[in-house]
Amino acid sequence: MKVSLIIFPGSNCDNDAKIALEKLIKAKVNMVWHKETSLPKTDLIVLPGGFSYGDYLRPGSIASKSHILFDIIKNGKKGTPILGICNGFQILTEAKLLPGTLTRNIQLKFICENTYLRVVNNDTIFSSRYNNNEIINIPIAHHDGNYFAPDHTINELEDSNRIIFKYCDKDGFVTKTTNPNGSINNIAGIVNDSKNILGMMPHPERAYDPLTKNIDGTKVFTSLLDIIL
Amino acid sequence: MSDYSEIEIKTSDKKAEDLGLTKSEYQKIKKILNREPNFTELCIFSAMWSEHCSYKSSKKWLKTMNFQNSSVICGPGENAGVIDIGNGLAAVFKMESHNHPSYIDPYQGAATGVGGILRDVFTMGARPIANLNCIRFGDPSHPKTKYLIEGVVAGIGGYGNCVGIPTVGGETYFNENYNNNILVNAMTVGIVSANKIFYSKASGVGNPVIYVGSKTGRDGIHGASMASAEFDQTIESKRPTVQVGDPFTEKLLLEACLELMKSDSIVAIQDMGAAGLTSSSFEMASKGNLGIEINLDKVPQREKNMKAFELMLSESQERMLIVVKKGKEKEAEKVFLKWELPFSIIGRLTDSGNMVLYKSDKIVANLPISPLVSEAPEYDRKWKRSKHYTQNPIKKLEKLDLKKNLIQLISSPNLSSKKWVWQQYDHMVMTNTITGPGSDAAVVRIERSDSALAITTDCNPKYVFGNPKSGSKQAIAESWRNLICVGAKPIAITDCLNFGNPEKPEIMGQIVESIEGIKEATEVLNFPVISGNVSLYNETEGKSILPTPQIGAVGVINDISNIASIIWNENELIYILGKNDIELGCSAFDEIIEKTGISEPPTINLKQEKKVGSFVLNKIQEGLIKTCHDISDGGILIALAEMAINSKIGAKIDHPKLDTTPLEWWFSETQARFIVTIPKNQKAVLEKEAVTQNVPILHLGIVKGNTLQINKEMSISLQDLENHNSSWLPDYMNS
Amino acid sequence: MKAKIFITLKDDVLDPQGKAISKSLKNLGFEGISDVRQGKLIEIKIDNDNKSKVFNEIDNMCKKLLANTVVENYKIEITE
Amino acid sequence: MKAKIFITLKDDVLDPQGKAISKSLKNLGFEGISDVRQGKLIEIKIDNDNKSKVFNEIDNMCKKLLANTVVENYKIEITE
Ligand SMILES: Nc1ncnc2c1ncn2[C@@H]1O[C@H](COP(=O)(O)OP(=O)(O)O)[C@@H](O)[C@H]1O
Ligand SMILES: [Mg+2]
Repeated sequence: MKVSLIIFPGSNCDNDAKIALEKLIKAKVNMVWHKETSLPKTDLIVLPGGFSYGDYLRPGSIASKSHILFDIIKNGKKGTPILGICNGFQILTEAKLLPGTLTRNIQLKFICENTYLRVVNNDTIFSSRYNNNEIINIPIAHHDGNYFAPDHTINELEDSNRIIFKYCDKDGFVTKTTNPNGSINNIAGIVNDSKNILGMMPHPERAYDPLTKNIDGTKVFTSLLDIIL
Repeated sequence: MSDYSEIEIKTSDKKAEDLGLTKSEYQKIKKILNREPNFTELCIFSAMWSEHCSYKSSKKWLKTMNFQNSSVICGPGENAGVIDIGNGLAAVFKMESHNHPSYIDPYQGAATGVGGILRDVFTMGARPIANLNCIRFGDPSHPKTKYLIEGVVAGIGGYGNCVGIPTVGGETYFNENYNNNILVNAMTVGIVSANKIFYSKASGVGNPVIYVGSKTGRDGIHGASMASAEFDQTIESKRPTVQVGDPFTEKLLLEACLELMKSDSIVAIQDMGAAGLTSSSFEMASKGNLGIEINLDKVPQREKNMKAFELMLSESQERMLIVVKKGKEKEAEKVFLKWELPFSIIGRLTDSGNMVLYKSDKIVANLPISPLVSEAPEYDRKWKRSKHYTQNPIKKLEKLDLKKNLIQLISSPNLSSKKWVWQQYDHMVMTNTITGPGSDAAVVRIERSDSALAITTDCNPKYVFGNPKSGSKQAIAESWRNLICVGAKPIAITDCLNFGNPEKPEIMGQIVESIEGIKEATEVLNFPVISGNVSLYNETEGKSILPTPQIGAVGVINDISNIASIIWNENELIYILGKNDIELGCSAFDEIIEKTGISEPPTINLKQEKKVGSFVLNKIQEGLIKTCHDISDGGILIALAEMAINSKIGAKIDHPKLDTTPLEWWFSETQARFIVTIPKNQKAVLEKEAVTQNVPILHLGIVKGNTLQINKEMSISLQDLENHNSSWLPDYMNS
Repeated sequence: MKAKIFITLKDDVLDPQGKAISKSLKNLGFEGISDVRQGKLIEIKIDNDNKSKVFNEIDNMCKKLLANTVVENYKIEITE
Repeated sequence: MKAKIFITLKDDVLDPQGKAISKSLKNLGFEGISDVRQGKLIEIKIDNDNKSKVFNEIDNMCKKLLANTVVENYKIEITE
């Protein structure tokens, strides 16, 4: 699989994503600098985590105006799978490829911890190898992961099954107390309406190696193997 | 004032004094120059000869430390120390203080502290892989404490998280002696190919000197002299000297430097830290026995009408000075343009032996480099050995309530969980953190390999106050022990010596004795100091901090399949390795419960440390021991509680011999001890080997259930233990 | 000319920063505070003397970058 | 009454955010921008009708909490 991994000034999970992609799905990873104007031939686009442009103004806002975004938007609309992790998710909302926005965590603090997630919909190319309602454990590390969208957008996301991951407790209950950052409806990851673009705040690329005692993010990547069978 | 009047401004004893130079230092300057310095020159002297840059009070003693073992590639004197870690790789590390700035502006002070130490490490060609931080605050009830914690923690996280370096460990400590003088010590560890290390020694007359990074503003001017002066009420007026950090630019600078280092362009490189352009250019030229010529008009400037002394002393952050080979300017330019960093060729190396500064085509300073460095003041300050307390303060207590005391200790500010702090740090980015904050030492894998580094920071300032020499030995021994706890071979340390005003003989005495202790411990344990920092004048209105020689230590794990952790497993047998004694001087038990006050800290027997530690390390490396924790603050009972909480499994402690021990035994802080657990079927092996090697071993009980139970004395549920341990800090911060 | 841009959160958007400030103010003993909101103030100097042109230019900047209209309102003030 | 507080960085203090915004605006093709600074706008409703008292109260809040006077200036505007 050919992957374009986009690097913005301030990206810092790009190398982690590269290693995960290489190890888990034997991807051939092209590191694409934000100033490029077109992507190489690509089966998957990944926008990695980090602090593009220092998160200045609003996280993802400045990166979403990069040259390379034109081609990413074009590809995304054509159906090329795009995975945005953490800052990548923020960039996707700022670029309007995904609805809503990610605002400051309700506690106003950066938070780094393992969180339980419930796989709400496994009928996407990113989640097909999970079971529906499977409870998984993937770390978050962000200052602005508090998902917000107007009511009608939230309703639409719920009704069309476009919420993929929700924060929950270890038994799978989605409650206020298991919400690490204030996200509406405990939203941790969503897809666009044609379901080829996933944005998620948790970091699956940090959760595949038994040494770090967490492997639950693996299937976000391995699910993608099924798309080019 | 016209642009050059600064060369005309007459200098005087008074001006020199305003800049922190003594009369005799000013005389010396005039002698070196054979004339009066102009104002710019005087400023340069004042920065170079400040305590912070010249180590004038501590140099005499620092020289006596132990800097060598077979792993050391580069000891003190460079931006950071370097050790060989095998497989062609080297680890680069150092610790640095940012105490005064963090008190004035906790967020920016702490943030720029992290930025500074990161640059010290990547300037040597290493990619930073881990940050640690030791933060010490005043009494929690002091009105400023909460505000300072909030800002310092956010600042450390804000900077490190943004640059993308995991913060994997540290210490958080409270004591009223830090009320008006908090400590923020930051440590960075990086990795580099052993044959691709970059140094600051300039060479090659005619080679261009390049400035790269943020533009220069009036930030932190006189920061170096401020860091060397005691606090007083005028602190308000010193405020504008605070520097603002830009972690985003730091990240670009990091990537740009590492990218340029892959080519063959760089001759020497040095970050602009304390005293900015002054000390970086002086150090590079001085190490190369060369002169340097700088055109100050070429320095990228953020503000208008900056004067020569301002450009030379500014401590604007995120800046580097690089000497490249002549003809390689284009290569550098390409990289800096890619990363959109301001840069400029600001000068070149000469053979004059002088530093010559130009501004608007005029010479604004002309100083001989070598005498300025070699004749820098060095003081043999008066010192007084500190008073020693000879006995342990054990009063025979009437009744000791083990459970109540355990709860008091485990929920006390210093022993409670610091999760509230480290949760705000990204400790996982880079995906190599095998063990993060919350254990004895952090374990960070070396990317795409089976080896790892173990890193820890330690210092118990109460011990050091009670006995500077043995307390300092203890700090090193504890860091050594903590590395062993995870299965790492201890290699070397960095230190950050935080003390009060060295002009007072009793403070100077603390410094001298502390260094004596460091020297002895590093020699016996073969655990040399490879880098460090001295922060003096940590006093406010005459009141000094506790002497705090902070130790940061690094060890190597060759095979990550044989590491140990604090996590134990159901049905394993629990042992103490090491000799048990009752020593309660300076203990947490004494501070919180018995309250007899400062006395002699636990004795430290380095030979014993070495014997027990080596045994434990051996058994971890052989794969026999997988669970290990050292006994430190709070003693055995606290260590057991920490293991139970982290493992989410309780223990039944039921050795009959313990029925007759006094209850204080459980809180003794006797050194050189480890708690380990092993599967039942390994019982005979461990016990036999300990006996043959003459390592004291005591069976305590078994890992089991969901309570921590001590004989018939007490029983407490894990849930209660965990609540008592985890709630103090968040409750305090939210109150 | 100089432009000031005031960016505020829309009324129906939760403002945790404002809430935190309000709580701290109350803890400090300030009374009668009923509603605290935190927004941004961006100041831009722009080399152009035509006020209405500048206004349009700034309005454009807001739409393209400075404000996120999903959650934010903005107001522009041109001076000098 | 309602108070608006404008908090800006002191002139000689580095403003990394302003710097990044300015660059991005230039990349987007906006011209003639010479200086971008980002500050904060805080709006507070306060239950008190005495304008000068409110002003003093707010000034106090700024000194004690809202502004970091090490690096920031503030300006108060009382309305209604
Ligand atoms: N400021 C901090 N930053 C990161 N980790 C911290 C900090 N303070 C404490 N910790 C972590 O909390 C744990 C307990 O610290 P401490 O009691 O000092 O450990 P020890 O007694 O083993 O030296 C350690 O793992 C340490 O790394
Ligand atoms: Mg320990």
